[in-house]
Amino acid sequence: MKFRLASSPHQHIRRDTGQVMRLVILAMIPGVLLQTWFFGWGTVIQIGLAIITAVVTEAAILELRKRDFERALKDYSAVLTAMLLAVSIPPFAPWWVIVIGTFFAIGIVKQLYGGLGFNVFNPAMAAYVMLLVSFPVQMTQWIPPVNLAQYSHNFMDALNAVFTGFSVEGFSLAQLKTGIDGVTMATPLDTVKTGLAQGFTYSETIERPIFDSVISGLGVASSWISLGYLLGGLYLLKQKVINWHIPLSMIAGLFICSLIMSLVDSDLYPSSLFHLFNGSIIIGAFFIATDPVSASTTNKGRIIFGAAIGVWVYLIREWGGYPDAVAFAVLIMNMAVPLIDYYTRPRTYGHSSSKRKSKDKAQS
Amino acid sequence: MQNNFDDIIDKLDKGELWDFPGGVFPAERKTLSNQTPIAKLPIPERLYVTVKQHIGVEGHLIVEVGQKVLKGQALTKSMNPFAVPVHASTSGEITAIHKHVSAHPSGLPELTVQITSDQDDKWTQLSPMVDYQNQPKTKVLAAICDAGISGMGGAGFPTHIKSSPKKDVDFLIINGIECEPYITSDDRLMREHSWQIRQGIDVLCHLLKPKHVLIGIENNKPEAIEAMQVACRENPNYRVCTIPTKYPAGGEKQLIQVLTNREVPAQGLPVDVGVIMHNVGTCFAIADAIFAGKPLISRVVTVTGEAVEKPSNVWALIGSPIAHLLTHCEYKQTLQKQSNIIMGGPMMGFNVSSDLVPVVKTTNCILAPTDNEMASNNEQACIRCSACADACPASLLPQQLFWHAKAKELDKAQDYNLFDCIECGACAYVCPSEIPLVHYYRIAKAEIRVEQEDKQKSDKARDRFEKREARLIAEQQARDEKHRLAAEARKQAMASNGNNSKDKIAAALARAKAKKQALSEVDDKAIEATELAPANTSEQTAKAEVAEPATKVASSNQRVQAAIARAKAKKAAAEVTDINTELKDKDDASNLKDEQLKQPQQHIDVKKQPNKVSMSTKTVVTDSIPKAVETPPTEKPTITDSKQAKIAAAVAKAKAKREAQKAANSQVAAEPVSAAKVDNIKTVSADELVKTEEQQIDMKKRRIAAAVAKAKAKKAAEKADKSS
Amino acid sequence: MSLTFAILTALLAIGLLALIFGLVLGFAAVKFKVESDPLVEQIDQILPQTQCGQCGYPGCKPYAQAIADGDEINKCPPGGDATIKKLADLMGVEAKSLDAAHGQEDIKKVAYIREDECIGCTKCIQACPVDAILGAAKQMHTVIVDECTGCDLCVDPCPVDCIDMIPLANNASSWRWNIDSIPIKQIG
Amino acid sequence: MTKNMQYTMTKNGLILAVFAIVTTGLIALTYFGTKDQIALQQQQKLLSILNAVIDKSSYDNAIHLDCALVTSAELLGSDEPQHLYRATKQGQGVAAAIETTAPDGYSGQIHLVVGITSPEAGSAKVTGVRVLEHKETPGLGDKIDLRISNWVLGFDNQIYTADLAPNWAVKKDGGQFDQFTGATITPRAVVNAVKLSVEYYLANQATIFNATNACGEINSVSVVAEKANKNNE
Amino acid sequence: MNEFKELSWQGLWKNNPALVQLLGLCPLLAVTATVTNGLGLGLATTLVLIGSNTTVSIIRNWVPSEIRIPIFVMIIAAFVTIVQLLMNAYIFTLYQALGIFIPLIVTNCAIIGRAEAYASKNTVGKSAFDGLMMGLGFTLILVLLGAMRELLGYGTLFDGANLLLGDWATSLKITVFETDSPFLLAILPPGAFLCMGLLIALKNVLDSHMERLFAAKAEEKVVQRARVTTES
Repeated sequence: MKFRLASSPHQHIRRDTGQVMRLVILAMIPGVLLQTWFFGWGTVIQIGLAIITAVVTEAAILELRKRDFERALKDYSAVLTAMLLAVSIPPFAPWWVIVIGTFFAIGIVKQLYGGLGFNVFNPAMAAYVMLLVSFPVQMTQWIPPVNLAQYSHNFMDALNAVFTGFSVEGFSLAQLKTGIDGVTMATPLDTVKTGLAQGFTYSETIERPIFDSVISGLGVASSWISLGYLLGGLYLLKQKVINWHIPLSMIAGLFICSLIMSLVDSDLYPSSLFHLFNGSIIIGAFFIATDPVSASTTNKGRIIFGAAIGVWVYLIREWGGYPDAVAFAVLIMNMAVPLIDYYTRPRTYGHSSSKRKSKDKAQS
Repeated sequence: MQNNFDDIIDKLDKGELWDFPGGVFPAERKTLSNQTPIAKLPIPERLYVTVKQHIGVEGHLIVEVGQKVLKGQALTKSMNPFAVPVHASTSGEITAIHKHVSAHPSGLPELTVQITSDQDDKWTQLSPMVDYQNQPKTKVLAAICDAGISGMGGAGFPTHIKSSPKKDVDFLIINGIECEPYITSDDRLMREHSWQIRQGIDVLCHLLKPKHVLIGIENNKPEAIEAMQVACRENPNYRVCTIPTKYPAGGEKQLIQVLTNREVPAQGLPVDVGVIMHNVGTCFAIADAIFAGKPLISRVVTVTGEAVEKPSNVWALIGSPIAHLLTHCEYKQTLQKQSNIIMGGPMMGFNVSSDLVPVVKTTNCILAPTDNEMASNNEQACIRCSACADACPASLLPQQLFWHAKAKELDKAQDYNLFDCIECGACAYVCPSEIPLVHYYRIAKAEIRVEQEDKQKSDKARDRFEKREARLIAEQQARDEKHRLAAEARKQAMASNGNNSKDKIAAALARAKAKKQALSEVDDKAIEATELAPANTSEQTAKAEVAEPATKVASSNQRVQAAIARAKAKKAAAEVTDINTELKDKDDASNLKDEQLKQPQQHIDVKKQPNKVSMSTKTVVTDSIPKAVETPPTEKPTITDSKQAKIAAAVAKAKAKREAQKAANSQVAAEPVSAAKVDNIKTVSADELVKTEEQQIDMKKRRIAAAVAKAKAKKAAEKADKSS
Repeated sequence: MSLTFAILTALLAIGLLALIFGLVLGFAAVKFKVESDPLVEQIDQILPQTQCGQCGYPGCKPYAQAIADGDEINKCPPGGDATIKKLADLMGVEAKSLDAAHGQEDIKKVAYIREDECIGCTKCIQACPVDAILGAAKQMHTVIVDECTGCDLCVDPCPVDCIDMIPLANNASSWRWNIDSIPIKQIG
Repeated sequence: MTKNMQYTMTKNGLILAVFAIVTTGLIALTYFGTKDQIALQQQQKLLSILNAVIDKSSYDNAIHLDCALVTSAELLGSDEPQHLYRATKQGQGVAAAIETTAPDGYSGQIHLVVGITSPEAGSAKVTGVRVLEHKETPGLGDKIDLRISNWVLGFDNQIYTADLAPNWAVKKDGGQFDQFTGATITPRAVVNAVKLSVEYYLANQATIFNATNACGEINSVSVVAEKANKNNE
Repeated sequence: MNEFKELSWQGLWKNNPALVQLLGLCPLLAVTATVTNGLGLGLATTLVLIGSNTTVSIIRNWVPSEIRIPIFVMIIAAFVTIVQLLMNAYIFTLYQALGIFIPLIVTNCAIIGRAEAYASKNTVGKSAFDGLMMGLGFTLILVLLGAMRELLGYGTLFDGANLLLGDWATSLKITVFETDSPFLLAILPPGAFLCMGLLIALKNVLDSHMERLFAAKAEEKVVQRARVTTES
């Protein structure tokens, strides 16, 4: 009789990587639905394109690396990356934008570093930054919310627009991007930044005609979508898929920075709430910064990691070249993770912390 | 850092406890087995008592095969303080003492006493110690030790050592946590035998004099808590603490942290923070040993899992094969795809490789799960989720440890405190990628230990090598010095050639000396130049050594004859060598003057004497012995006459064997014919040589022939190897 | 004219600076001279000290010296890959696989003398680099297992082939947790 | 201090000094050999830029050797003196190439040179604009660079008068100049800077041509060339 | 002659300063947005390398080891300055194209690296040849990198070659594809890092392929085991 041999523990909690990823995907659904509601079918099309590209890329590269791709695909990590990237880019961005971006995310940022678990950078954000840097025009053109658009569009229009640049009726992308008052879209963050650059104060900017109903409408949409993601994020917290450390510290970091600055000069610096509910702060805090692979792994480290992202977001938004900054902030802090992890090692049971330091010194 | 005793008591009075970091909540499954009382089992037909069942040193056996033993009779004994004896668990006959599969994860066979039961179960003479309070501590400790008690919670540390600490003890903690899922042996024991456990605690208190006794029980065992509370009611110093259920609260360090918030320093012991911890089972065994005089020969074992029909707790004799227990509880192998039996709990237990594995003193559970009860092994890539770090009770970073262990960066793994891992398995339990983290740590730990051993060994080897080198150099220098002095003496002698008063002995000595020097100088050349030379050389040096063992055999005629023969041979050899080396000084040297004798060179004397002895064979051999002893024993090999034939045979046999092997090899090779042919011829010639008579010259020839044969065979074999 | 002057000033200034720095460097070179090279010692610490000579050098120390002088690091079969890796770390070079010309990495062995066949020739005693063989002429020899490095240098000299290299026994305390049924998969 | 140390120090010091002097000397020699040629090259470079913004046939002086240093934080965007090259025909000032700075580019300052002529009082004509240096976002704002896009040629021959002033803005702000897709700030900044420099020219036309020549020395003109060099990268 | 062959192999492939030694990354990554820039800087670097290697080799016996580094640096700096001045004077267009990167050559570790590792130990001829080969190897990678980035970024090749080679070279420009939205990542410094990484990966792949090809041919060597002790 042959006996089975295995190493302890023999029991296992019944939650594997695939399940974790599926939970995250599930939690994204409210946000995605709201985004579709506000911006039309473009979002869904982008997500579909991204998932297909991600799966194909992952399978192909794993095949090249002679790894078992069927099993790797079952962990849903590629799908999650694809979704995160797809919801970050403008809904009517041409199809090749998302394809290039997803390929970059999976092929270069993830697989070239060794696949799941080995990537230093958050794949979705690295790809987003790559796209933003490479194709600034396509990446900064948001369409107006559906109810405020000059031309309404349905699923076929969206599909056509993504692939050909024209809707079924032949409206060009530029036309689709125009609001009812004929102004081409820019996000509120963008507009405020532009206004400030022109020498207007913050309050003047949002009262200027240029900050019209469409842009504030976009702001409203952005806030609603943020709330959707917040809901998903809270669900993830409840399910213990993510810890509270990163989202809370990131939001707190941004909140405190913006609060201090707006107290110093409310003319030049937008309020904390404006910062929190515009752009991708909420999805960034709950879905992107919490990506376990590229985030810090100690609890103390997570707080530092999150708070630093918040501060970076603020710094880049206020003084940087790009209006939104979550992606850059996350990438910057991804680089700092090994350092953070090293210096935030928890005190091991039975060790005094000072001892470890002296040991480190002795070794160096 | 260390919490004050009074503060701890204050907090405990308020009903508050501390917590330890991490921890997991696996499904408990305890109701499977804790519903029925502990069952008595029939006596198994055969018992396998492993000699070493604890941490420390095993005793030496004091029984032999065939001996009848009585129940409770000691099988081993040792004076070593870290040894505890094992006992016969029932009466019967020792049918074997052999290596038997052990209750160890490796399943490697260990020395085991096999007892065939006579089913009488007859006790040996027992000596209870009811008035232990009036006995000296050492006597009580000795009784505990003699009863073979070692920790029954898991590690199996000898109890008598743990019970005689050198430091003051604040708390005696009795561990009744039993945090592993499935296991209920301590639970049932506490429910049914709380009074006896308390008696054991009393004994421990007598030995340890703790300020306070804490009995920790998890809150999922209300009956046990109640039973222990009732048993301990009389003594206000005994406190039953209800601990929240969390794995691994029963770990020694974790329980100390929960109850006292003290941390055992790394590489330290609980007593360093004033705590001693014993398992409830150990307390029970102590009470048995002191009040009944019974040694530790049985224990409660939980037999559980969905693959057994009647999961329950049983009293198992130490040494019972687990098959016996499983049969009793109706284990259904068909419920498992592959036999899967775990000794211990699902978190820290190990798979056994045979159902003949015996129950040992630390066995608390036999778990036979169905396939879907336990985890499948489906390792995926780590996603750095750090769920493991959140679960780790020792606040380690399991993930970093895993990277370093996997990459074999053992230094870094140690830097991340690998050795503080208690292998509780919480990290691997929560890992979503199902990485067998603990397994990696165990391998890394084993590798580090091996590396440390290797390091020690290599340091020792280096030391020995260097010392040897130094010694060889010193010897070489001494030899050179000797030669130099001899040469000087010779020169002196030549200078004073005019003196014609002669001494034959002196002349002979001088000649011998000169010849020897010449020999060693031209040694290598001579070997190559003539085939006779090596034989001569070895004969020459042999003589010096023969003198040493000669004391014992001096009376033997054969010896003397051998010496004569050798002396002759040597003379002949010397002449040959002299010619070969063209040592013209020889004749001059033989004319050495008296002055030379006056040279008080001790080393010359030493060398002279053996020469004298062997040359003048009739002289008293014994005289020379004390000095001859000083000649270095490790010189060239020697062959004594009496053994010559035998040795020659052995040599030839060995060569023949070697050649036969090579021949066999070469037949597989590409050129089998030629190689084999050469080998065969050589083998035959070697065999023939064995048969030739035992004369010196033949000996020489034989050895040369053997050497030639060896060389040729080697060459042939190499050729064969290459061609293959 | 002023340009020429400027250039002369520049030349002078640079020359002076160089002179000063040269003086400082000369001072430092003499003052902070490192006396010996501890590298050989460090390498020697890593080598397994079997003194087997398979590397082509008579002993571990000479090989350590040779590595310090630029020899390959993959010539030590008893040390195997672990030693090569450590040497690579120390020397700051890439780890290579063991040079097969020097032999294969093998399990640990010790020499064992079949004592009834031993003729007491002491040849093995002389061959042993660590004096791990005990015995005298015409007396039976035996190997001190704890001291034996497993170099097998004693095997060849034996005229009666009574020395075997036997693997070290595996028992529970030296067991290294190699449960075969849990293969460690290569992921990522 | 040992003798050995003294020896080593002296030796090292002297060798190092010799090498320093020799290498510096070589550089000096090369410098002497090339400085005139280099100055010539730079003048030609400057001239070519100036000729790009002012028609070569419209003047007859050595324009690159005739400049004034002007400062106007308000109109020329910088506190530093900037060069203003004067084109004269038969002694009469006909046009000027003004170095100016747009301080409000998307990523900082944009340095320009603007060629302006004033055919009649109160009105000015831009004869050409070139961007000397900028840090605008590649792919977006960098279309102001002639090598990327010929947007900047849109200024050629544009007439400015006080009446036409509102037209001097990007289309989004109701003016006549195109903005680029996705970027409004950069063209807005450039248009504004050009407009202000024209205003400066109109306001100071009289004084400019009477100011003393600040570019007598060859070396002082290299500023524009240097900037242009940098921008070429 | 064989030695020169070996030097060429080392410089161009096996020990390529850019791909293997990863020296001179600063100019390497900064200027390679187009083939032209890469070629120009590569040639300038080669020129300096040959000069510095030759000079260092000439003076190698007179320089005490303690001050050799400052002296090498001075020599290299002098060479670069001279090259810069000469370019500025006589090939002004190229100088314009390479601009501030010429002084950067001073900081190119490849140059001081070769001076230290090779030229200070070998004869003049060999050192000069080593400089040439190392320089060419460096140039090769600069051009390759430039080509990758230019192709990805602008869809062209040899754009602006006239700056370097004169007006005839305008016709060298190849437009592979036209694009409205250039792939800016390739043109920006991060793209240089990415492309560089890919080039290194490519080299490693080729190397391992070659190793496999030549592995069979490698003759088996027999090593004599040394006896630690004297066998008697």
